[in-house]
Amino acid sequence: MLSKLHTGVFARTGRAMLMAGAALALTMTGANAETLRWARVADALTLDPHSQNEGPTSTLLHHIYETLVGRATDGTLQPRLATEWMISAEDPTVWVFKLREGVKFHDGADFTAEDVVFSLDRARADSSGFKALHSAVESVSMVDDYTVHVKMAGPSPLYVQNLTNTFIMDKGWAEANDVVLPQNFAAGEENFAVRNTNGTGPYTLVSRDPEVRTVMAAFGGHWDATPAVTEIIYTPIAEAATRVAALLSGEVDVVQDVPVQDIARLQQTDGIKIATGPENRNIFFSYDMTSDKLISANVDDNPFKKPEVREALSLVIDRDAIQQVVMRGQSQPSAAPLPPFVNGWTAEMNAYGKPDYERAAALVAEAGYPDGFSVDLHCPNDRYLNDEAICQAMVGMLGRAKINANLVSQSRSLHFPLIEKWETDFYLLGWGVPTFDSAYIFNFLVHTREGSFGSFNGSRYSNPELDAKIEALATMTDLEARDAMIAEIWDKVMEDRVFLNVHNQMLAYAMKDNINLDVHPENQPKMTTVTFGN
Amino acid sequence: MNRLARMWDSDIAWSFRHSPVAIVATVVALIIIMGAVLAPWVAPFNPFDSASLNLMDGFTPPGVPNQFTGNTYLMGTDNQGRDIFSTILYGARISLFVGFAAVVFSMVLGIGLGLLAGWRGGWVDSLLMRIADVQLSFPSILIALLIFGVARGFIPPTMREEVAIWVLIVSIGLSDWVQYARVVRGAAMVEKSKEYVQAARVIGVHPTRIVLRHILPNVMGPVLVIATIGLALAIIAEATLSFLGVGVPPTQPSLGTLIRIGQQYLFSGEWWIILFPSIALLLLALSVNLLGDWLRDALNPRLR
Amino acid sequence: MTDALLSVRNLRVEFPTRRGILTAIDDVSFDIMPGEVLGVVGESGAGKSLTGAAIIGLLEPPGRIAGGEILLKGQRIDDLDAESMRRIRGKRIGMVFQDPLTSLNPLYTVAQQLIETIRTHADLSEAEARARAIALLDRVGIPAAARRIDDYPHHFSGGMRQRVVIALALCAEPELVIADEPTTALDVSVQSQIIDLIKEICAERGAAVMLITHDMGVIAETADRVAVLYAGRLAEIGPVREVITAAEHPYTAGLMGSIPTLTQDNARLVQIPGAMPRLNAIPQGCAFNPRCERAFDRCFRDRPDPIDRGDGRKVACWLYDAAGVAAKEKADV
Amino acid sequence: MLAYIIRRILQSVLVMLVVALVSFALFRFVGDPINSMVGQEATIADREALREQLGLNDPFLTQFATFIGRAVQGDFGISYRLQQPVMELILSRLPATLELALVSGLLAFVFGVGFGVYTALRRNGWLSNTIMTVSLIGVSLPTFLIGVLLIWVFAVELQWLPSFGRGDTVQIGNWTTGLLTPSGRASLVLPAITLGLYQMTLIMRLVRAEMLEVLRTDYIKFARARGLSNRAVHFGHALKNTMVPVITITGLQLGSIIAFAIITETVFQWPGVGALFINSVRFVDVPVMAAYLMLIALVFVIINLIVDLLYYVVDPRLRVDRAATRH
Repeated sequence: MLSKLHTGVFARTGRAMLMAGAALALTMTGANAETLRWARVADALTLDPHSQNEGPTSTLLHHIYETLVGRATDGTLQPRLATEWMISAEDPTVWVFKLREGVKFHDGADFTAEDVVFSLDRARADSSGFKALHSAVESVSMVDDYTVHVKMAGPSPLYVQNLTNTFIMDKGWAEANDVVLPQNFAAGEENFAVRNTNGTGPYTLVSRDPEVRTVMAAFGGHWDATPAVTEIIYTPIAEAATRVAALLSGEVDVVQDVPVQDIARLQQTDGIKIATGPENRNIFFSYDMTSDKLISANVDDNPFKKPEVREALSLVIDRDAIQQVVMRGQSQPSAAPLPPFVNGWTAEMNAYGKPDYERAAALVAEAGYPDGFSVDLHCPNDRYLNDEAICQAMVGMLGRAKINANLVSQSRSLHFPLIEKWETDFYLLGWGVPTFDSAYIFNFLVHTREGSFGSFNGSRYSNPELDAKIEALATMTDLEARDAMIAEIWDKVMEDRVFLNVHNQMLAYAMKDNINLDVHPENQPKMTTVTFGN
Repeated sequence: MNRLARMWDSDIAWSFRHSPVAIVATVVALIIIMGAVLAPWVAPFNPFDSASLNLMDGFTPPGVPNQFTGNTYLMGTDNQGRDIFSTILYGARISLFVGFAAVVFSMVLGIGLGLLAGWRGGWVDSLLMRIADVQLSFPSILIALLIFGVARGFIPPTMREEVAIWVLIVSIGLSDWVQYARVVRGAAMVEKSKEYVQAARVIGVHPTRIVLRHILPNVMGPVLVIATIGLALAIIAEATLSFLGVGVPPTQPSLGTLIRIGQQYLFSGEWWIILFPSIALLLLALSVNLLGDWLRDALNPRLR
Repeated sequence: MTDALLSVRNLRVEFPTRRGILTAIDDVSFDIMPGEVLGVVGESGAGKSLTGAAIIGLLEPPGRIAGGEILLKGQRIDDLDAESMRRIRGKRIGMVFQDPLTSLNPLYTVAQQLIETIRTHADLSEAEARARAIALLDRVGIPAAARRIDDYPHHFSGGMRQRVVIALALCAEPELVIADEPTTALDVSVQSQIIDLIKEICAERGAAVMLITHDMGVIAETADRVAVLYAGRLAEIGPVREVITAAEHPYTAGLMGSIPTLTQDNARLVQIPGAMPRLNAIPQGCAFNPRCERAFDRCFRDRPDPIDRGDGRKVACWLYDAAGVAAKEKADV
Repeated sequence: MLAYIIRRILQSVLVMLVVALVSFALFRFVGDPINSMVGQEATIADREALREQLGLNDPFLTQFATFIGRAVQGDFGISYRLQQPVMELILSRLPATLELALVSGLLAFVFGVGFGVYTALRRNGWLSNTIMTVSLIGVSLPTFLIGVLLIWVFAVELQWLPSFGRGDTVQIGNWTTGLLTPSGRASLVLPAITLGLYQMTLIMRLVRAEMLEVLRTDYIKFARARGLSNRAVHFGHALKNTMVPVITITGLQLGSIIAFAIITETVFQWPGVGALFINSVRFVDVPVMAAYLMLIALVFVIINLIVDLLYYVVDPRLRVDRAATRH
């Protein structure tokens, strides 16, 4: 199709030529080795690097823009535009970044510290989707062309973990095109950066038709080795069945969001293979354990306030059955309300027992509900893997302990506001942890709702003692003491049963069997890592 | 001749006896309807009782023992371990209820407004027919989506699930009243100008009585035809809305919801989850449609 | 009778229904001579229109010709294939229907309908056909024909439309025109004009007319001969003057009695008691026997065949069977 | 005639306003856009600020007035989701939907009329009965299922046709068309069948019923009595008269084709306004939803007007009636 263009691109480096050639030889029947047709459920919402902190958007932008530090498939940090980072020896509130030299933007401009200062400031702007990740930053300053200092409000030992999706733009380009700030909706004007890019990333944007097709070609001037994939055609396909059909019919090469039920069948299909791996996201139920009365219950008090009922809930959930049937084996059942990637996770927290319905029913009766009680269970139906089916299964299990749950499953746009506005008694939520640290969970889910804390704390849980500890975590520089405090907090949270965890999500990518691509824990696969051959 | 014999001898009955298609369609429709109505007694399980389900029974192929529990199901089970056969019966119950109720709703509304327009004439007629025009050309599924949206806003969250099915009925029914109104309006206008009606009006017979005695019986034929086809359409519309995420809760699936769920397993090898409900829906809608076709021809004396 | 234009021989038309076969026309025979006007009368349902439809080959299914034959100039036309029959329709037998309001296609101009028909039957160019159409419209009495030819049917009044229909029926110069109640749907004021027009224009072209009507007055004024149908059977046929002045069949006599004439008291209409039997309940013997004041035992037993009464008259009534009359007279004594 | 058109246009404007008001009223209940617009780290205060900024806290009528005020200038704002001007977004998606709707409408019309005429003329033939029964399958299964089944058979198993998307497109001015490339045409086949099947069944039944009525009319009998050929009678006289009501219904159906395209576009990942709308509903992208509904209303109004004019062309009787009555 676009072979002329390719020849031009991969002829630039001998290595690409070699790899592409080898791949071609290996895949006589497969796709064009240099072009990768990649499909997933949704498109990037925008190409503006700081407007939306959202999965598909960041995933696509990682191919065009780059961050200071990147996240490898094992969850560790790796150098990208920053080659070194450290807390300043003189001032524990200052982060020092040493930048990569010789990096060029797609338009040929040189990458310097000036661009980093500009980009971090842009990411902190009011209209930025990344503002919250940089809320502890006081100022960003350039020391020399390749050194940047970030001054924090207090010691922030884990700040670097927040940077894995904060992309670096070219200051000159942004100023020339009047995109100094991210999209402002109220202004009613479209930002140039929404559809135009100038990054340092491994691919340049060739064409883009939102929600139809985005074409990217390898950037010849990239500082890293030219990837095996020299052209990417990215197509969102919203319907699960159509997405799988497109792979089966050979119209796409890689499908990122594979429905769990299709994994086993695809594995047995000739010419197709599946890569699976854990995602850095856990799925759990939570409930209003604080109010005196529930909104939807048929009893006058709040059953979830009673430890017996919360214990009963932990006894009815059959995580193994959910894993085997609902998730088709594609999940990691766990009682710990955090994924294993996250600092603070322990094997003990993960452990769970077999369900005991008799004991659960007895506990419910003991709590003062001999006939059980009924309550609405809110569930999204378009957000997590098989979210609605998990809730449905849960309804059945709850029923065995005489808890009559009415399932209300609806679109995410209706579900999440219920949690934000405290209009739900009992709900399903999934939580990804981009910083790979427990503090991120505590801040949003455990801390009392006030200021920037507790926005997703739908349990109304409020423990001033814990709040103080959570706030202290942010500035602790002694990582050992900090880890101990995290463990303390988790002990209390587990004891109070704030969360009823179901499992950690697993990711599955399906691809032609001559393609190798590993699952990325944040579901942000990088096509630079693709290799061809079996 | 007694009543029964007279019915047996009527033209409709004769035409029915001589139409194999109509007979087969009636038998099929009756089997499904009876199965649905009697589901609590006929179905081996109650799939709407979530507490009775064993998740480990999920995805059991038809007639093959489950690998964990060893249970065997005639048509297999779905992703929640529900017996497909029972779920079809219970689901058809929901689908038929929604279908019938939507048809009754639109029929009552349509006949009422049609009579009003035809009888009163003037600006009432113009207004109603203008609304009908707008409604007719505004796509029915959009109307249903919008009504569902409105209802979601007005109804307190805790009651949404209970009223969801009624909202669904109104949504589907509301987009269908125009056809009835048109037919009835036409008939009302024709009858109104006839001498006996004029005479009855002169001697002071109440209009309601005239309408009920003379106009309604005249339009029952075409109304019945529209209602039959409308029933099939309503059942399909319910399924379509379910695909768009609007409809009955998944814990109490209709046939359409069942198909929407089963559709996810088309490529994964669990063909029975979609196949059996689809066949049931196809048979139901097809037989009702065929009956409507036959009825249309049988009631049209000029085509006999 | 070889010089007859149209010969209907023992025509039998049946409708299979779920209650058995209905015989709508039973053993009807008559001839039409070239240029002659034959009136066909009878009550509704007597089979008048069906006879016309059977002749022109447009019986609606499931109706079918079950017996007898129809000859046009000695050639059988009832068993022709569809295409050959189509060539006869319009070309050799024209037809005028009852309701001019519905006989014309509302979506085509008069010109389009005329030209189409003319060109179907004659190898003419569009312009020639148009010229002929205008002449024809002019002839049937449409004022300003050349201008109005491009109007649509709804621009014309009922009477004018029937003139257009006549023009259409005559545009291929048929030898026979079947006019099926051509004035029933019209205002009384234009009825006689239309009848006159049909008569005149057919006479001009030497076309015979089969005038179907239930109006004896029209027959009296227009027809040369008249055929009376009753319950699908021929009751009486003969020259119109004789039949009117001296009806022989009791049914005809009754019909004649029901025309108000100047010689009778206008106020008193003679009604035949009872109604024509339904096709599925025709009595044994003579179909008229339940209503006939003069019926006798044989009328209830045997069906009368038309009896030749001389002067081209025939009557199907046992009263005129020589043996029967004798028997009755004997009984009367 | 002119007065009539002006009157109709005024009525249409009223209809559009009502549609706008109703649809706008509904958006408050679809959900909250804020959650989708900000990352999960955003504080409640941040969310509230954005809500305020977007005017979502304003009284309903204020929001509506602002919306209408901008809409009449062709400004529907910026999509919350894709951050592009809504007008531009919709215009860029419209060709895909219109091509799909027109092709499937055409398919439905051609096959619907063809089968309808055939089944009317051969009323009791076995082929007629087969067509009548089989076509009912088109209205006896939900569209989405038919679409998925077609994908399964023709894309996955046979691999004859593409399963998703629009194939290669060609840009002509502001219009992107898939009709000029082989892959574009191939991509159109399955969605067009899926979308057209239902309409085809409706049109076919309508044509059959109307045709049967027309075939019984006096003017058809009279046409036969004049010796016109079957061809002229069936296809000249009968069909033309049949088409009058068929055109109305088909025209009105075009509106519902565009609406039903929502489902077809979702199943086939067809990049049209229907898929855009559904994605917008999930995201509560109010500006796009409002503009889409206005567009549907506009399309309906235009179609209605065209249908009326077509009527006028086809049926000469109306030319007089319309002029005569007070319209």
